[in-house]
Amino acid sequence: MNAANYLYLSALLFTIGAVGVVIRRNAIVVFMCIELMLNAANLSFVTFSRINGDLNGQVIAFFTMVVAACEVVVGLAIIVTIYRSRRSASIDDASLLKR
Amino acid sequence: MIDLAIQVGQTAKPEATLFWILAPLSVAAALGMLLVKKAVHSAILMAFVMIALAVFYIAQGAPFLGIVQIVVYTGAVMMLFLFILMLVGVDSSDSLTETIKGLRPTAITAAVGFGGLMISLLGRATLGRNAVGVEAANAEGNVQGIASLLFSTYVWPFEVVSALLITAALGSMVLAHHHRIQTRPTQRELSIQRFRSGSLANAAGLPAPGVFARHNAVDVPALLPDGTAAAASINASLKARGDVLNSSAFELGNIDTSVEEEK
Amino acid sequence: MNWLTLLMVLPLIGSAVVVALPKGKDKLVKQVALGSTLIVLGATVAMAVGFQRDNVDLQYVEKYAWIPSFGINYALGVDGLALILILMSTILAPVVVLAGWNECQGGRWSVKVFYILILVLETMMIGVFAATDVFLFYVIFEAMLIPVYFLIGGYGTGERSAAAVKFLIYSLFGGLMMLGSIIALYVMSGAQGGHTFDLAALSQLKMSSMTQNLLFLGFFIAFAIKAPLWPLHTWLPDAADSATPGTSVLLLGVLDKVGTFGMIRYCLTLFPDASKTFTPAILVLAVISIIYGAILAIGQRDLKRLIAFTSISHFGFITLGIFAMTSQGYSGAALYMFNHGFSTAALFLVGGWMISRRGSSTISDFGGLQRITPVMAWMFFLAGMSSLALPGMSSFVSEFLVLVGTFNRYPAHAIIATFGIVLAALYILIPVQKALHGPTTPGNENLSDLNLREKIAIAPVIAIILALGFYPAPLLNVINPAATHVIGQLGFSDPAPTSGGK
Amino acid sequence: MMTSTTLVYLIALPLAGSAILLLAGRRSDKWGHLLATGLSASSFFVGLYQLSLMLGRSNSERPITQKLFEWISVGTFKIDASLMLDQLSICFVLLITGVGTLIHIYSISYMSHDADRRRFFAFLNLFIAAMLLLVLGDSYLNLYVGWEGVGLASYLLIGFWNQKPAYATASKKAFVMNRVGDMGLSFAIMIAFATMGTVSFSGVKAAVDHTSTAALTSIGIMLLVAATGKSAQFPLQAWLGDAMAGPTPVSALIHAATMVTAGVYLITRSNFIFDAAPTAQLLVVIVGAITLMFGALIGTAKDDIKKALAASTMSQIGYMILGAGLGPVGYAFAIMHLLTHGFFKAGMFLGAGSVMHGMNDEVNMRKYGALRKFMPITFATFGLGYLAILGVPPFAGFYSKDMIIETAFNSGGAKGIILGCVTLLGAGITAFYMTRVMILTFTGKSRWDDEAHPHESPWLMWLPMAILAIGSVTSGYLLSHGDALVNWLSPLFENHAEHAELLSPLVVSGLALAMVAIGIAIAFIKYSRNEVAAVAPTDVSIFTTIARQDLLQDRFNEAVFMAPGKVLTAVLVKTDEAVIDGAVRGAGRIALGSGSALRGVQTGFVRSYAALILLGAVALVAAIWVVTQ
Repeated sequence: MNAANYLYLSALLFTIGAVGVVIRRNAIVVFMCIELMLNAANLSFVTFSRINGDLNGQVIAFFTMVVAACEVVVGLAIIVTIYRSRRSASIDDASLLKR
Repeated sequence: MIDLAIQVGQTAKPEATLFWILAPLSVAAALGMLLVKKAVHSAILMAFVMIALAVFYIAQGAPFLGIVQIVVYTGAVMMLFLFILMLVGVDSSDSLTETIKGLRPTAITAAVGFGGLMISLLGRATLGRNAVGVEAANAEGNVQGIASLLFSTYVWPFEVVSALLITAALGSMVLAHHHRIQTRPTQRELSIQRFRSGSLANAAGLPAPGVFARHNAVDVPALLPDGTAAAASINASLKARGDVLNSSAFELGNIDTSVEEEK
Repeated sequence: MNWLTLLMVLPLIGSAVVVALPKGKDKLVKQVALGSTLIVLGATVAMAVGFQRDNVDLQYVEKYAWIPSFGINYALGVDGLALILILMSTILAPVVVLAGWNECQGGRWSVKVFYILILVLETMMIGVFAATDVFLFYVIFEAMLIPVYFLIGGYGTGERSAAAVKFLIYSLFGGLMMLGSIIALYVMSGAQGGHTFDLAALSQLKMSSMTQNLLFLGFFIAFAIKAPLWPLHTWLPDAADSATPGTSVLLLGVLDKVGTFGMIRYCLTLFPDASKTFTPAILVLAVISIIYGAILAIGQRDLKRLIAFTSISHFGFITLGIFAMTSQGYSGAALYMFNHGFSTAALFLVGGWMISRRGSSTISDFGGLQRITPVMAWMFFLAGMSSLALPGMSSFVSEFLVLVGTFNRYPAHAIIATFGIVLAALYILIPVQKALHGPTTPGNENLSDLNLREKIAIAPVIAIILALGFYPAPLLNVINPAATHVIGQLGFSDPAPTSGGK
Repeated sequence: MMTSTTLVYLIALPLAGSAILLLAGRRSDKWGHLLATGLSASSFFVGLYQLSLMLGRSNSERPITQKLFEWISVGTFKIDASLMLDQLSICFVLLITGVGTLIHIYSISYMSHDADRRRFFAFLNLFIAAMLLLVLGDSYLNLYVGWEGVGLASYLLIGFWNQKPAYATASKKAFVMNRVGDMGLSFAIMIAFATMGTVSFSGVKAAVDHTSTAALTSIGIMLLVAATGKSAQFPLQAWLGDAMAGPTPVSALIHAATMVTAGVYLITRSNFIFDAAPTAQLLVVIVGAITLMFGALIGTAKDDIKKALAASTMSQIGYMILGAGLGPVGYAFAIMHLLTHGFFKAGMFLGAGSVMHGMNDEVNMRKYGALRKFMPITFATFGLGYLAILGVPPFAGFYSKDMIIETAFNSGGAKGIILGCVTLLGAGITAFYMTRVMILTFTGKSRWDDEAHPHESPWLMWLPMAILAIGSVTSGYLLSHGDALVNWLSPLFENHAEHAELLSPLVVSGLALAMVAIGIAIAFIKYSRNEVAAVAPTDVSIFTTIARQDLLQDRFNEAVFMAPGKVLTAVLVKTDEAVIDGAVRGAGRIALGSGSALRGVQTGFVRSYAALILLGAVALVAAIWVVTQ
């Protein structure tokens, strides 16, 4: 079984995640899409680890997970805060950073 | 089950079977995430993708990561997502029509380009044609192998990441903490305020939500003496979420009173 | 004893004292500032007394590792040129503080901030002339912009913000060019015996002529903007127009000298071959600056802008002298830098007093001042005479040396430049006639003459101008050895008399 | 050369006076004029003392020097602040301090009603000091300091009443035109240093033999340019008429007797250069000839008494320049004419000042007339000056001017004949316009306004006039008796070969007197026999109109220099704003414009930012794709 297939899968999932970030408006879904991208990257790391025959890739993937967990915690807190003031979870409503 | 998965992963054929079944499914689930209207459904599909990835990890000789994926991601992180979803409204569904002009075609074109280029690049690469495999690295067990790396080469990043975790936890607490600008009014103050306000209508407190024989819940407004619905009797956040039932079915005029007339 | 560091630290101590003073004690702030600048002046004079005139090496050298991993040192040292420029800066600082006693009023920030900026600027003025580490020089060169930016933008008049931004962007642009060259020098030094920013070491680098030309341009453009040389001059009139007179004095008198000083210290020393390659072009620019600045000065209606354009003309003379590559030209240019500081200071200070009394800087608003305010009018007249290089004024010696030195090697340039002296008569006498002569114009009747503080401030400036006009030897003796040395290092010697080809 | 320690006092005394008066301010109002006069006189006595010392020494030991300090020394360019007094400078020293002191005395009374009299005396002292430096400097650069110094003093004094805009403009004009001449002197110094390596008189004199004629010619021409500026010679003559804006004593001292003759001094001093550069010498002669006719013609048409005298000064200096251009034979005669002219012209200017003093500062001669009876002393002194300038024997001008005419005739060939005729014609015209001045001012009927009360001036004013008149009568005889001045100056000049004599002195005198007689006769016919109009007639010939406008010199300068200069200035100011600063502002505007254009991308929607990031990633991957191709 060609390990490169996992890499193709990873690329596909990453792309889908990226599209999701762009086209979905619900902040939580956007967040999940980001998680999907991170997971896709993790899959690549694990696959590279296998291709190269050492565990460094797995360790990096592990770190990625930890950082992703941190990110989720903070990100969701932000979403809750925004929701509290705007009564909306749509990221288009938080568009103050414009010209 | 883990052993089984490892065994399946070590032989090429079963792994291929596993891959060709799970990979299309996970791609489909990922695409589904984009297309379904309700965020809850997205979350379920996401969970599926994550579990599929966990299986792939295990299949590729990373059982520790696979377990962590299931426990941390699917277990904790996805639960957090669902929890927040409950908070902001489980039932709310998104409109999938695009409001920013030209964004969707741009995104899809870019994505197709990106994916195409990536796959083309990967195809060009010589990587993975003959994978070494992690069997040697996992000789003393996968967990031990990762641990020895974590606590030697990566000990400094490891410590930094731990600091990051704590900071993130603190940060989310700070963010979620609602800062009070004034002191909380006491019962006495609230009551004084009620009596001194313009009308005495609310002096006794806001009306309670409707209590009816056929429906007894906080999402139905009470009826006023003239038979109309009392808007003030519904909690503001329910109103904001749109979870208010129509009370017209319980209005006086709509109730059969013929029995009384007979008396 | 680390004289140079001491000189740089003293104003900082002064500014620290100013910071510590309680609010509302504006007068005390001014007194402390004046006192600190006077102490610095005293220390500078004490240092200058010990200077060995005939020694062409750097003196009062200090060197401490600053960022060892990049080979950056805190290295200071002065030669004759740097010494007189430091002396000029430290003389001008108390003059500016005293002359501009009230000019910080109407600023955006408090009096304290004004004097802190002035004192910090003084530290940098000393440092920029004393630095012998290219990186240190660059840092101070750029850092000097900050106090000046705030002095113009915070305490100026008119469109001060726009002028300050224009000044800043122009200077930063030049600084960026120089930074590119400095990094390139650093990288090359790594390949030739260790990374360093030391000026002496960098001047030994071997490089191709193409590289040398490009790096030279990086430095030269930065200095030509500072100096300012045509056509990179347009920031100066705006800045001078908006800045307070005191700031203008420091800006034109000291900061702009960094440009011409840098041409000598860095362009000539680091890139001798490229300097020779570009000399014809630079001489043309210098001559254009002389004539162009003079003609534009004649055409100005605003007193401050007029003075700014006269300076452009004068900087043309300085550049001409530097690149004439004769000892007369070099000494003349060096002396010119010193003299120009004082003659411009006199013009700006007296002009500033006239403007603040009249409430207008348009020349035609004045008139008949000689009858109303004779002392002020006389001071303006003397400053003007110094600016047009009347013999007996110090600027004559320097201007004539530049012309003689240039003529020896480049007669055509010198001849065109000499026409500048006729134009100088026009650009000084026209404002003199409009402002000082003629009948008193309405609005001027009640102007008051200079008070004692202003007289005390201007007196040393005029005294220096006159004294050096008759006896420039003290300065020339300091400059001359360095002049011969620098010219000799470039492989030049003064042309011998030609006998006209006989 | 012998050294001296007292030369510096010549300059230091008046300079100190000027400094004290200017610095003391109003405190010295009461005694300032006395101090200034005293210092000027003491400088004169120092000069006399030096003369007595000089007379006691043999010819070769007469020049003395005093080194004060090393002024400028860079490389081989070494200039000492040092003074030199020789036979030539002593003449000037005595003229400057002598006439200067007389004019100080005159001014005490003349300026007594002026609130700023102290300042006037300070400037006069400054002028004396600068002029002495000019004639005492031992190098061209030292001379240059005095040269510009007298320019400054002249500027300050012409503009003494600068509250009148026209006077202020006149002073500015004088300074700027002088600066054009100064530029010539700068060039001469630069060329001298570049070719000879020295700029001191003795050094240059020694180096002349080793220097090419081309270099010497260019130095000579540049010195001539300097002389034309300072001495109001063609083509830089236009400032002198306007310089009459200054108080009359100034006109007498600076613009008649001393400063304007500095050009003659310069050329005479540089005799070694001009002797070796015939082309430059020829140009000197031409300039002198043109100017002497130019000034004379202007003089015929002026109604302003001071401007008529100024035109005369220009013309007489033309004679001197011409004389100096005639080479070794002419130098001494030029100096002699300079000295006699110093007496009679200063006397006449003071006379004019006296007339103005009595006539409420009226300067228009058409409003004078018959003043002879009211101002007998003025008339007498002015008349003696008049006879002297005409060259009537035995008055001073006869000796000096006839010498120049004779030398011109004898300079050889066609050049000699042309120059001789020009000088003769000039003498005739001089006679005409000076007679005109005399007639209009002192004889005929009175034409003055009612409020004028002509009266003789106080003794402080007429005493200097009288002394100068005595000088106008006697100086010519004294200086030429036994060739006194020629012999006195001869060690300075190259010995010359005698030209063949074209006309004998007697013939020349006869011719000159005949021309003078004709000039006087025409003037009498024109002005004495006819009634003179109190207002200048306007229906005059085109020549008179042009002469009244100073032969269009101002119009020429206006059209050729000032108007194009103004246009150039205006255009450059606009260009600087529009093009150079415009380019800078344009660069700024491009940055601003592109910024605000790109600002459109910043919609505030996170998703569009994400899309941009995605596009960026695509670009990056595409770049990798291309690179790894």
